[in-house]
Amino acid sequence: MDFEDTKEEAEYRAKARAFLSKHAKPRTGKGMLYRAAQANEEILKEARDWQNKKYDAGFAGITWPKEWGGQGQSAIYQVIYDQEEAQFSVPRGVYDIGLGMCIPTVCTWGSQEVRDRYAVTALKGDEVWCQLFSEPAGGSDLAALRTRAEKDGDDWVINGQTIWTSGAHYSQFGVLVTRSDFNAPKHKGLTYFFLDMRSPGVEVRGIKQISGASHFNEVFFNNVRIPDSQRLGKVGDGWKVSLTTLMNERYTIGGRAGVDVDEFMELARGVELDDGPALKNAGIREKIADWYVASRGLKYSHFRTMTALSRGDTPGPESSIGKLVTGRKLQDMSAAALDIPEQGGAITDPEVERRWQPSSIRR
Amino acid sequence: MDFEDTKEEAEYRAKARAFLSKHAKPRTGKGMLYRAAQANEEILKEARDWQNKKYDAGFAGITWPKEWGGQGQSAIYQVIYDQEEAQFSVPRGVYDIGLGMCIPTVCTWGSQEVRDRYAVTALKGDEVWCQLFSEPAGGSDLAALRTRAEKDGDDWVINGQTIWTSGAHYSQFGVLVTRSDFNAPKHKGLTYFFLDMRSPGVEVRGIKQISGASHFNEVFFNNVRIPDSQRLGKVGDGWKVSLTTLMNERYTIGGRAGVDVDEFMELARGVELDDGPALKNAGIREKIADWYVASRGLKYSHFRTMTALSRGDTPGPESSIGKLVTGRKLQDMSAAALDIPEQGGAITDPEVERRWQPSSIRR
Amino acid sequence: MNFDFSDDLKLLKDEARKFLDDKCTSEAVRKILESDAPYDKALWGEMGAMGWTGASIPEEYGGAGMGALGLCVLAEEIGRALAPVPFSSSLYYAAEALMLAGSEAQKKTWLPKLATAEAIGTLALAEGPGHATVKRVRTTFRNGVLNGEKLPVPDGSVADVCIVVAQTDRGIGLVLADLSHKGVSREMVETLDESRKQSRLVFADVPGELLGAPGEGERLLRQIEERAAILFAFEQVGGAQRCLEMARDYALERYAFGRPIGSFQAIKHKLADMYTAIELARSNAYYGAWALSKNAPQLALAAATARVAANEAFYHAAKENIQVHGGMGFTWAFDCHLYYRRAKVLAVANGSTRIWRERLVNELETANAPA
Amino acid sequence: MNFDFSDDLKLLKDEARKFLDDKCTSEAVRKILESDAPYDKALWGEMGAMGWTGASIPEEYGGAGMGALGLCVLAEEIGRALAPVPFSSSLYYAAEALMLAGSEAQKKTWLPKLATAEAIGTLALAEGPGHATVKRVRTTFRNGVLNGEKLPVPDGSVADVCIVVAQTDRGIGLVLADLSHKGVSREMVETLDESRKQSRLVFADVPGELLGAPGEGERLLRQIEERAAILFAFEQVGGAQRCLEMARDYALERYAFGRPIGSFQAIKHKLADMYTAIELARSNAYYGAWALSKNAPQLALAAATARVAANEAFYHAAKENIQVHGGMGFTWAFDCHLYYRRAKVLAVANGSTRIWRERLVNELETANAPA
Repeated sequence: MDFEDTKEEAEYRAKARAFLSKHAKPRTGKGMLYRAAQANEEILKEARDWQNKKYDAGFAGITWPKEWGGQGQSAIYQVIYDQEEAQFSVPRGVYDIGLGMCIPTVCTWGSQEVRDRYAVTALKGDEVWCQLFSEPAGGSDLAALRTRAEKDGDDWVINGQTIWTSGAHYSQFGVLVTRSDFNAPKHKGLTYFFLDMRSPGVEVRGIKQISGASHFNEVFFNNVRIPDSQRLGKVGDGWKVSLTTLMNERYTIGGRAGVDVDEFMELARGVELDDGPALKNAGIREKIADWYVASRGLKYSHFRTMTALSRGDTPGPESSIGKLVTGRKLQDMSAAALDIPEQGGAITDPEVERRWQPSSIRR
Repeated sequence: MDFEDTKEEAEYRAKARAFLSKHAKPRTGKGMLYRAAQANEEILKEARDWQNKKYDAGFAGITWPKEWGGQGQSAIYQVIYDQEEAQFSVPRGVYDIGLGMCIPTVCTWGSQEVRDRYAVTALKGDEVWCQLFSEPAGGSDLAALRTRAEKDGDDWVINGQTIWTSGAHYSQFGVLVTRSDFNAPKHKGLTYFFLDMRSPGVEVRGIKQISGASHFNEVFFNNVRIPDSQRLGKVGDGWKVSLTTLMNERYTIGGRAGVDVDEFMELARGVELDDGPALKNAGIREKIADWYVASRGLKYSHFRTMTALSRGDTPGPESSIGKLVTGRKLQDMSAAALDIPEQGGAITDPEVERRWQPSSIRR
Repeated sequence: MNFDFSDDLKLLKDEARKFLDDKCTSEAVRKILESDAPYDKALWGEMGAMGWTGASIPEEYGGAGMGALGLCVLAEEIGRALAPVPFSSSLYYAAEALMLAGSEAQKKTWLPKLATAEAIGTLALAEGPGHATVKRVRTTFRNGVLNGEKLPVPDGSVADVCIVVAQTDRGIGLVLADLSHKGVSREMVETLDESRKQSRLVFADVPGELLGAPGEGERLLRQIEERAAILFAFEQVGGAQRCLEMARDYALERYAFGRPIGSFQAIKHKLADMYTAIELARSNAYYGAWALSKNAPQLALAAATARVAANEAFYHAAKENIQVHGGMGFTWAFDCHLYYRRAKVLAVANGSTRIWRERLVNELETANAPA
Repeated sequence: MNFDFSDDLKLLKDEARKFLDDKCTSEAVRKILESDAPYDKALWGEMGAMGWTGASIPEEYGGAGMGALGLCVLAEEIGRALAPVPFSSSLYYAAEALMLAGSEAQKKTWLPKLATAEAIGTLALAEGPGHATVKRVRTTFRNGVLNGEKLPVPDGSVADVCIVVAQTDRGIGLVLADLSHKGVSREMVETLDESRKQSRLVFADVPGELLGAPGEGERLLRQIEERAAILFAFEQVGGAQRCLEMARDYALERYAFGRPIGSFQAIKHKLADMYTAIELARSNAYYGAWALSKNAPQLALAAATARVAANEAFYHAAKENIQVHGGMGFTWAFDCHLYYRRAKVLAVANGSTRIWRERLVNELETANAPA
C-alpha cells in the first residue's frame, strides 16, 4: 500500500509536468466548463495540435503495446500523466472514444498492416474515430441491432441507422457492428467493421441536446460499401469483437469527473444566504462532504483498477461504478448550484454572470 | 373545498370528544411508543374493555351498514372520530385486522345468520380475528399458496402453514385462503374459509422479531376440520373473495403514522450538539421539514380518500401510498434519532434514558 | 368536511384543460422559448376574455369573484401546459398584493385592468444572486421616488405595474410603481427557461406609492410570498402530473429487449415514486388552497408545506421523466426539457426549498414550543 | 504507486477469515448478544496468542510490528465476523493513544499487556447523550485524581486501563487510569448491540497520569479519533461486505412468482447500490490506511472521508440486507439484525456522520481557502 511515487514514477511525473508547463496553461478553478463547448473547427484544431504534441513527447498511447505505436508502459504511468494533466487546461474529449475504444479494437482484431496504417495516425490526432453502436430501436440492447450488411463481391453493402454517435460529424473513421445474418440467433450473425466516414451513402445528422449543443449524431447508411478487408474478426463474430470495445469503454468513461466539489465550494463561498455565505450553511456543508466522499472514493477506486491492470489482473466490477456515481453527483451538484443563488439561479445570461460570482459549475 | 366541520359534523365531533374525555387520558407527547408493547393478558383486557365502551357509545363500526350492526354513517364521521381519538392515549392495534379486513369479508360473502353471529361480537371486541394469508414459500405471491383443503363429508380438512399472521396467538377466529384444487390454474382452485382458531390441529408459534417482541406467528394446520358452512364464496372463488379482504387492507394500513415529527423535535430540542441544540442545526431542520411534509401529505391524502368514499366513489391509488411513505419516514426518523445523541444514541437502557431526554421515538 | 374542489370548479378545470390542450401546445410554448417574444399575446388575450385573469378578483373590481380556489384550479392547468403568459406575475403577485393591502384608489386603478389582462403586473424583489433578505435590499424609496436595480424580475419587460420591494425610512416598503415612467429602463436577460422571460429593471427617480401602511412592508411581503407559494404549488403539481403522464406513455410505447420498458421494475418503481411525490404535493396544495381561501391562521405553515412538497415533486418528476425517456429525454426535440427548465425555475421563483423548509420548521417551533 | 495491500497482509487476511469463519460463527456472536458475558474470552485469548492484538504494536513493546496496515486488514475481518471482543477499544483507542503520546514508562507498562491481550484498554469520552465537545466534559483531573462519570464507555466493564478525557487546569487532558483502583465503580448498561457491551464508569478520586504534555489533550484527542476513524472504517467495510453477500445469497435461493427474487430488477439494483457504496467506502478506507501508515499530512482529511463513507455504506448495506430478506429480515432467527445493530452502533461509536462531514468540510476549507 503506497500512494507515493517510486523513483521511476517520480521521474516520469517530473517529465510529464515539465512537458505540460511548457505547452499548456495551468487550470484555474473556473477553467473546466460543465457544458463542454460545441466542437468547431477551431476547437478541433487545438485538440489536434495538442494531441500531436503529446505524441511527439511520448505521452500518447502510454499503455499501448509498442506494436501499436504505443509506449508499452504500465497503467500506473497513465494515472500519473492524467493526474498531472488534470492540473492544466488542455483540449479534452475529442480523442477519448477513438483512442479509448475504437483503435484498441482495431489493433486487437486487425492485422499488423491495419495497425500500422491506423494506430499511429489516430494517436497523433490526425484522424478522429467514432463508435457506431446504438440504434434507434435497440437502446441498450446492442445484440438487437438491425443495421444490415450484405456481401457483394469483395465488399459489404451496409443499410441502416445508428444514433447517439458522439463526434461522428468530425470523425474520419468509425467502427460499426452490423447484422450479416438475420436467421441466426440474436447474438450470432453480427459482423464488425471499420469504415471511412466519408464513404458515399454515409449521412450524419446532429442531434440537438437540451443544452443547445450537438455532441451526438444520427448516422444513416444508404448502400454504403465497405471492403471485406475492413472486417474485424470472423463473419458472425461481431458480438465477440464488440465486447473488446465495450470492455475498454468501462475504463474510459467516468474517469473524468468534470466539474467537482472545489468549483461548488467556490460558488457557495460567493453566494450570501440569510445567515451568511452558503458555504457556512450546515445543510449545504453536508452535501459538499458527501460529494467529496463520492468523488474521492471514485478516484481511489480508479487507482485500484489501475493497480490491477498494471499487474496484468483483470479489474473487478469496481471499474464500472464510475458512471453511476458521477452521473448522480453531477445532477445533484448542478441542481444545488442552481438553487443556492435563489431567483438569480435561473439567470444564465453570461453578461450577468460575469458581474456575479463566476461559477463555472453553472455553465 | 372545506376542511371545516358542517353543523352535523361539529356536533358529532363534540360527542366523540365528550366520550373520549370521559373514558380516556389525553395523549402526552411521550405517550405513543414506536415499538408497540408485546400484547399480554392485561393489554388485551384493556383493549377489550375499550372496544366495549366504543361499541356501547356507538363509535365502533361507524361506517358499517346497519345489517352488520354498524352505524351506517359516511366515512367522514370515521375521520372525525379518528382525529379526536388520536389526541388520547387508548389501546390500539388489537382489532384493526379483524374489524378492518376479516369481518368486512365475512359480512360481504356470508349469510345474514353468519353476520348476526360474528359481526357484533367482533365489534364489541369480545372476539378477535386474524388473517391467515401469507405462506412461507409464497411471500407476496398470494395466488401461489399451497395450504391444502380437501372435502370430507360436510367438512373440509386443512393441512398446511401460514406465516406473518399478526395476533394469531390471541385470536379466536381467522380467515383463511386454501388451495382446494391443485390441478386448476394458479388463480383458480382457491377456496376461502373462516375458522375457529381453537380447532384441533391448529398450532400457533410466535416469531421473535428484531425488537425481541413477537407480534407475528407461524400457524400450522394439521388435519384441521372446517365445516362447509364456514366457507365464504363458492368453491374455487377464493381469489375473488380474498380481493375483498385486500381492498379493505389498503384503507386500513398506513393510516396510523405512529411516532411522528413532534416526538422527533422533542428529542432534537433536548440534545446538545457542538453548536447548540440539535433542533437548531440546519441539516436536522431540513430533515424535520421533509418528514412533516410527508406526514401531512399523507394525512391530507387520507382525507381525500375519505371524501371519495363518503361520496360512494372508489378512491384512486393515492390510498396505497401510505405504506411506502410511512415506512421510509419511520426508518429515517429512528435512524436519525439514534445518531443525534452520538455515543449515547447506542444506549437503550430504560434506567439511563429516564435520566436523559425522554424520547419515545427511540423506544 | 370536504377535501375536494366544488363541481363548478372541476368543470372550470376541465374547460381550461380542453382550451389549453388546443391553444397551448408544446409548439406554442416553443415559439416563446425559442424567440425573443416576451409571452404569448394571443393566448393571454383569450385568458383575459374568458375571465381567467380575473378569477380571484372580486366582481366589484371587474373580476369573476371565484376566490382563491378558482385561481388554484387554473394555476394547475397553466402549470400543466407550461402556458407562456405572465399569469403568475400578474395575479399571484400583483393582484394578490393589491387585494391584500391596496388602498381603494389603488385597487380601483389597477385591479380591473389586471382582471381583464389589459395590464400586466409583477413583483420586483431580487437584486442579484443569493437570498433577497429585506436587509440586503438596496433599492430605495425616498421622497416618493424609487432608485435602484432589480434583477431578475419575472415578466419585467412587459409589466405595466410593478410592486417594488425597497428600503424606506420606515424599513422595507412595498412600492406600487407605474412602469411606463421614463425613469424605468429594462432589458430581458437570458434565463434557463425562456418560456418564462426575466428582465433587469433599473429605477431612476421613478415615482411610486406605498402599498399598505408605513412599516408594514416586511409583514406584507411574507404574506404575499405565502399566498404565491400555494398558487405556484398548483402550477407545479400540474407540471409534475404531466411529466408522469409523459413518462408513463413513453414507458408503454418504447420497447427494449423485446418488451415495453414499462414492464421493467426499474421503470415501474420510478413511476410509482413520481406518483407518490405528486400525490403528497397535491394533497398539501389542497390544504394550502383551503387555508388561502379561508385566510386561515394555518396559512403560513400550510404555505411552507405546500411549497416544499411542490418544489420537490416537480423537480423529481421532471428529472425522472428525462431518465425514463433515456437518450431521447435530453434531446431538444422531446418536450422533457421544457418541464425540467420550468421545474428548476419555479423552484427558485418564490424562495428555494431551503428557505421554505426553514420557514416551515420556524412555524412548527412556535406551534410546538414546550410549555 | 500501488493501491493494494502487500501479499503478506493479504495472506494474514485470508488466515484471519478462515479462523473467524470457524471460531466466530453467528452462534458465537449470539452467545454474547443474548447473555451478560462481556465478551468472548476464548476468542480474545486466541487473538492474543496469534499476535493479532499486537499487530500494530512495535516489537520492542511485545507487538508484531506490522504497523497500521496490519491492523487494518484484521479490522476488516473482525468487522465481517462481528467478533464480540474488545479489539477496537483496546487497540484503536488505548494502544494507538499510547503509541501516539505515551511516555516511555507508560508504553513499557501497558503496550506489552495490550499486545498479548493480557490487558484490555479503552477510551472514556462521552458523558451522556449529545456531542461530547471538550467544553462539555465535566469529569475533572486535578491534584492527580479523576472525578466524574463517563457514559457510555465501550468495554468499560472489563477494561484494565482507560484513557479518560477530563478537564485539567490546562484545558482538556487525556488521563491514563488503572481501572483496578477502588475509586472506580462500573456497571454495564443496555445497548442496541449487546455483542459490543457498554458501561457506565464513575471515578471517585481515582489516580491517573497525563498522556502527553499539559494542554495537548485536545489535539491528541482529535488525532486519536482520526486514527480510530480509519480503523473502524475497515471494520465497517468488512461488515457491509458480509451484508451484501448475505443479501446476494438469499436473493439467489429465495423464489417468488416462480423466479429467484434476485432476477427482479428491484433486487438487482439494491445489490448494485450496496456494492457501489461499499466500493467507495473501501477505496476511501484504503487511502486512509495509507495516510495512517505514513502519518501523512492528509491524515485528517483522509480520516474524515473514510469515516463518512464507511458509516453510510455499512448502514445502507445492513438496512438493505434486511429489505432484501423481506419478512425474514426482521426475525430474530436470521442474522440480518446482528449487522444492523453493529452498523448503527459503530456509526456513533467514534463521532456521527454529521460530525465527520463537518470535520471534512473544515479540512477542505483550510485546503481550498481562496488566495
